Amino acid sequence: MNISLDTVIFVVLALVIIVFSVLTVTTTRILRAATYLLFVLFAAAGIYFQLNYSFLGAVQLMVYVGGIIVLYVFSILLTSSRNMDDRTVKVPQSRFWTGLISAAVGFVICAFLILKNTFKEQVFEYGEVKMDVIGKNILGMDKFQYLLPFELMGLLLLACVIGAIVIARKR
Amino acid sequence: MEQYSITLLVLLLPLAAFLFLGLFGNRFKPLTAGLIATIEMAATTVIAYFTAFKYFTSDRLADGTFATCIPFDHVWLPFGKTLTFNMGILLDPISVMMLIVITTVSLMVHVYSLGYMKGEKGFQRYFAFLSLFTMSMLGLVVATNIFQMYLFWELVGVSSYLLIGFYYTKPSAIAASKKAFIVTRFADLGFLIGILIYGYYVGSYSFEYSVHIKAIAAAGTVIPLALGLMIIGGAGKSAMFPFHLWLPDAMEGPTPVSALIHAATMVVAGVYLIARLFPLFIGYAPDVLHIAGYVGAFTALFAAVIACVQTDIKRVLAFSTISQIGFMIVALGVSTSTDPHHGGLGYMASMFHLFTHAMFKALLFLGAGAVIHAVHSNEMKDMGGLRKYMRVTHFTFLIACLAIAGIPPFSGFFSKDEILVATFMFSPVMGYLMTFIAGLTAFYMFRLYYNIFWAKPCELKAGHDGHVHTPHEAPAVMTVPLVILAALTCVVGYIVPFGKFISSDGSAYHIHIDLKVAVTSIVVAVIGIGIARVMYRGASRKIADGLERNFGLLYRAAVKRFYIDEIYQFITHKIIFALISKPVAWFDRHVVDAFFDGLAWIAHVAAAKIKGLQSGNVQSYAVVFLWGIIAIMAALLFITFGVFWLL
Amino acid sequence: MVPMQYYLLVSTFMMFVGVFGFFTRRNLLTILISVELVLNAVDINFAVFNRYLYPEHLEGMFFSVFSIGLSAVEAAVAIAIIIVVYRNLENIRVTGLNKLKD
Amino acid sequence: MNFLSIFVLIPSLMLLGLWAARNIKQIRAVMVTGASLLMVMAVMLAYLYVRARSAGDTSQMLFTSSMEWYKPLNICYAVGVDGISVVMLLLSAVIVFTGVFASWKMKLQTKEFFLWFSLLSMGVFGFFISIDLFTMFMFYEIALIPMYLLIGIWGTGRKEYSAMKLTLMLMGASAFLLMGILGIFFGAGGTTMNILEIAKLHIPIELQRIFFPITFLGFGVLGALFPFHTWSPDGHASAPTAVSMLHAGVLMKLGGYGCFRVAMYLMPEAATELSWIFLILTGISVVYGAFSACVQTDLKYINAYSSVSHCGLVLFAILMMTHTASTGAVLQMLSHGLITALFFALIGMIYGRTHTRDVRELRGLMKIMPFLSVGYVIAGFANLGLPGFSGFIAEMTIFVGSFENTDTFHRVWTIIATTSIVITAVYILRLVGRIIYGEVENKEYLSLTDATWDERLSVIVLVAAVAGLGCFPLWFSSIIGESTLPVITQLMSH
Repeated sequence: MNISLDTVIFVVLALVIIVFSVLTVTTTRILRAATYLLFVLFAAAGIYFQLNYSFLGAVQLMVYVGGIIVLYVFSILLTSSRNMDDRTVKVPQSRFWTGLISAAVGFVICAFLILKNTFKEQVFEYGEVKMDVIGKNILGMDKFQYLLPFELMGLLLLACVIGAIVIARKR
Repeated sequence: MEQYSITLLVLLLPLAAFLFLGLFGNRFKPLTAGLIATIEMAATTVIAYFTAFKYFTSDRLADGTFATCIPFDHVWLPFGKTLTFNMGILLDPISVMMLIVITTVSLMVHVYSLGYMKGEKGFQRYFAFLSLFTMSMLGLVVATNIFQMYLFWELVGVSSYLLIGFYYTKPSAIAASKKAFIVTRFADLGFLIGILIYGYYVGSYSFEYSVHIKAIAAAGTVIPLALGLMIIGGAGKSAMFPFHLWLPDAMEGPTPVSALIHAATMVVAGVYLIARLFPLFIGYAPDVLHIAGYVGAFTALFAAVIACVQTDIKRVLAFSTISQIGFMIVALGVSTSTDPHHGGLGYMASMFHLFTHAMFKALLFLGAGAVIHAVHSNEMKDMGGLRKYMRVTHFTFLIACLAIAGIPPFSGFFSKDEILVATFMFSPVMGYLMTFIAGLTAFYMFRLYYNIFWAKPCELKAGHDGHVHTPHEAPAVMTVPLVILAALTCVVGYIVPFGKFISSDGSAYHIHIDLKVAVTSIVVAVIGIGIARVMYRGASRKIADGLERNFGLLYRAAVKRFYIDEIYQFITHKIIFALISKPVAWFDRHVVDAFFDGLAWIAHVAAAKIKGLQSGNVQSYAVVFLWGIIAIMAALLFITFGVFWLL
Repeated sequence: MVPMQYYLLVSTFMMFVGVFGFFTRRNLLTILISVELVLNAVDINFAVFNRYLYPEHLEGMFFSVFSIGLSAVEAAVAIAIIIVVYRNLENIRVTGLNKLKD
Repeated sequence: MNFLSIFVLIPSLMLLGLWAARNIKQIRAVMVTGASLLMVMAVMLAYLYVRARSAGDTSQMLFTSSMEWYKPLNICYAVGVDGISVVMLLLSAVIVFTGVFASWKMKLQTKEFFLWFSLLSMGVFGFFISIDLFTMFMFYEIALIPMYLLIGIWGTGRKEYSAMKLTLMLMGASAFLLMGILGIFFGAGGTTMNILEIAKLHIPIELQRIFFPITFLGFGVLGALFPFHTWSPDGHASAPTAVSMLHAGVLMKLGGYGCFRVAMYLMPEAATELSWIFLILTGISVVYGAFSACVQTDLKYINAYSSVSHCGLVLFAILMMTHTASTGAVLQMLSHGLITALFFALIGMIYGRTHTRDVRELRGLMKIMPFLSVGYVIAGFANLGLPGFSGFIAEMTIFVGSFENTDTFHRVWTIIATTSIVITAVYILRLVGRIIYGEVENKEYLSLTDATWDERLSVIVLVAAVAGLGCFPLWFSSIIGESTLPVITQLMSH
């Protein structure tokens, strides 16, 4: 078994994802949780890059890392007060175990399915997706082209921005 | 028939008086109310005598009997198509005789009560109830059918209840009235079932048997059953063993009431019932009749024994009444045919005794009432030597005692003699037994007489006003009825043609005295009187006390009335209340009800649990959601890979 | 080439960690963070399937792009709500938020 | 507009009037006017009915009319009366009338109380005039629901519990009833809900076997059928006076009426086949209620158990399936309705003065409140079946009718049922002896007053009705008798 660079990068990314996602949900401080999430998101972006979806990776970095996490951090800072951390409230044992067992069982079943299932033949073509292809696909109206969702997305974002302002504005 | 239309007034007048006094009685002065009732009663009596006169002077039918007249008979309540509950008036020799008895005694009691009840609270109410009773009793005797009889039977029961409980603040009176009603009602249950059986199989309740002779014959074996059950009702009302226990307690009522209801009229309703059904008994159920006779004989003996040791004068009289009714029942019970010359004599004797007994027993009670009125006590120990103070009462009481003891020429002798003759005809053993009881009767009556009027002079007690007052004779309004009744007691025995009017087959029967029987009974009676005189006339009670000591057990048992009351108490309180009602009530609350409460509780708890699921907590929902998915996936896996997919 | 299943396992793990976080956390913000984990895991799956199984198309990638956009929208609105809640109730713990229920 | 609809119209107008009423005087005026009008109308209906009958109208129901109001299920507002309904309407009118006077002094939220009371009356009247299964059911529900509020708000003691229990049990029963009604409707082909028309059709015996018990049970619960009677003691004990009167007096009769008119009439074969089961249950009711009454200590409980016993007798008589017995059953409904209303009215009045219903505490009432006491004694006598009062004629008719069944089973149960008259005497006399007679023990009671005019009026009307029915039963018996005949014919023909 030869260890290629791909494999090494994947292992690193996978470890980052696994470790930091666990830390994200177990840490008792919200700000730290947000920070760990940031690492997970970075790793996810890394995976996209590894899969040669640079555009997707870029979007991930811009929107998630650049936008959403900043939003989180702000809101955490805005709402934080002394008793806001989960440190003050212990998670009840029963709830902890319920969550753990549920998640574990779910994971086991899904992992089993993944490993057991025989997928279609896997191919891996190296090479980036060309930007003009992406652009044409987003703005085209043929089969496998996504103008309508794109427009909808835009509308949704607008609605969301207005909504967020309306909701959050001072009365 | 129209000539008897006026007889309807016999019922309507007392009813009107009852309603009038019951509704508006309190608007009148007590005496006015009493007078209204008494005048009404006098009118009723006149009408009853008029009816009787007319009836007995009417022409006899070809076979020598009086025609049975039914001036009224209307459907009151239809049961289905053919069976009807009629209300009407039936006149035949015995009902006409009963009319006379009831109205006479009732009138006497009304008059007497004007004096006796003077100053009592509820005077108006008392007279209203008396009217109600009179109406019911008259309705009972003139009933055209067994169901009408039952209806009035219940009504006399309730008026008896009301009158026994007249002093409604006295616990013993309340208890006695309750007991009287419940015991008789229990017996009436038998009566009712008997009626139901009879009515179903015969298809009619009417007393006109000849009309339904075919149906009766067809009914066959159920007739004895029906009649037997009816006799139970009769036994209840007539205080036959084992239903006798209400009667002594019923003495809690005012004394005139005891005289009217519990001596002369209501208690003989059972005898009257048997007499009414006599043709049926003879024709279809002679055995039942004989059994009734044996029960009557036993009761007569039993009651006579108890009467010998009671100390409450009214109770002595009550047991004496029971014993005398036993005589009447025996007389009916020993009848073997409807022919008065061969075995049917008892019927006539019984009716005759009923007639005479009503007079002298009412007299005894009214006399006792006068005594009680004077000494304010029922107990013999508070009496004695009263003959000096109360001459009229003493004299009339003596007459009554002689009559009941069966000493000629007083009325009791004649009727009792007929009974004894009838009994001897049936069986000598029974005859001697009854003669012995007659002797006992003489003994206890004269024990009573001597204790009241002779013996030691009574201690004079201080009245409530503080000064000692001597017993004094009752006012005229009370003594007049005594005298009238005493006179009647003397003469009614000489209605020798009694048999002419009333006999088992309706034809005239000439009463004659059987010398052998008569002499025996007189001798026995005189012996009884003699013993009583020796034992109780003097101031000392040496012999009596000695006997009490020597026969301690028997004496105590007799004083306690052979513990029948205790058994009754035991049955009602221990069995009905403690063993049936309480567990039933408990069962109802703790089993049946608890079951439904339990259902509600289950629903409630289940609802609370389900409500808990709907907590509004998104995280909990998510857990359930996840498990749902897991379950679906597991199921799909199971379907795809089978049980061993894990391997 | 790393086999596809490894990516899938990692994303599945990430998703169930997110689920676990969703179940157990008490703070609205941390719950939201857990949801982000779940969403990201899904995004990765889309991209992986697209790349390995249907390289000739771009549905998976576009779906991920839209999904990221949706996450942004969701996060913005949710945070707006959270801030309002905080402003009104001084509390953003789920156990304390039952005013609507009562 | 049919003449009968006036019985629904008047309570509706009363509702409107009450809604508009501004003070207690106006409320009372509305109630008295309405109740009197109902009584007048009921009497007039009886008169018209008898006139039509004597004019030779032999159709089973008179004054019928039908108005469709829901086509897909053929539901009609169909009305019509026979002798049974006429006497039941009379009974209801009398009890509503006396109930109004019995609650004359109602203080708490008078307007609302009478609003619900009128609604309840509307349900009752509507039930007795309808001959359409669904309309009947609807009115039944209308009568049921106000009960909950009337007991829950205006009651005494454990009122919430009792109200809940009563309503839940009766609603449970009406669920059965709905099942039964739908069963009958579809069993008869799904073409009509009209009782008279269904009677002409034939429901398959297999369906009858299923739906007869269901329907009978549905109505039987309201008729206090053992072991579904337990709502009765608690409910009656907690209910305010007028509601107890109306409930025990009329509403419980809906059960017997429905059993007879719907369950037995429409499913005669199953009735003949399965009556023995219910006969046992009702026989138990009769004796069991009487025994239970013997040891109760609350006046209303005694009366409630007594009602269980007497209403048991109604169902018992119906199940005997003879003409006489069913006539007796209707008479008993009438009689028990009046007597028990009288009882509850008196108990309410006594309670209003002494503030206790415990027989161990009451004593010597005759001295303090003679009018009420005499009324109580009369009610007691009527209850134990004394001749001259309605109880006697009803019980006698039932027993005579029951005896027409010759087999041992029926005979035995008849005799068992007859024993109840003795037990009734036991508990009534015990009660009368304890609370009415005797010396006054509680000195505070000495200052209590006797009945006021409104109370006297309601007692007198009821006593007069009880005694009137008891003394002159012929008219009632015959108009009931001719109306029970079709049902019995239906039962016998199978």
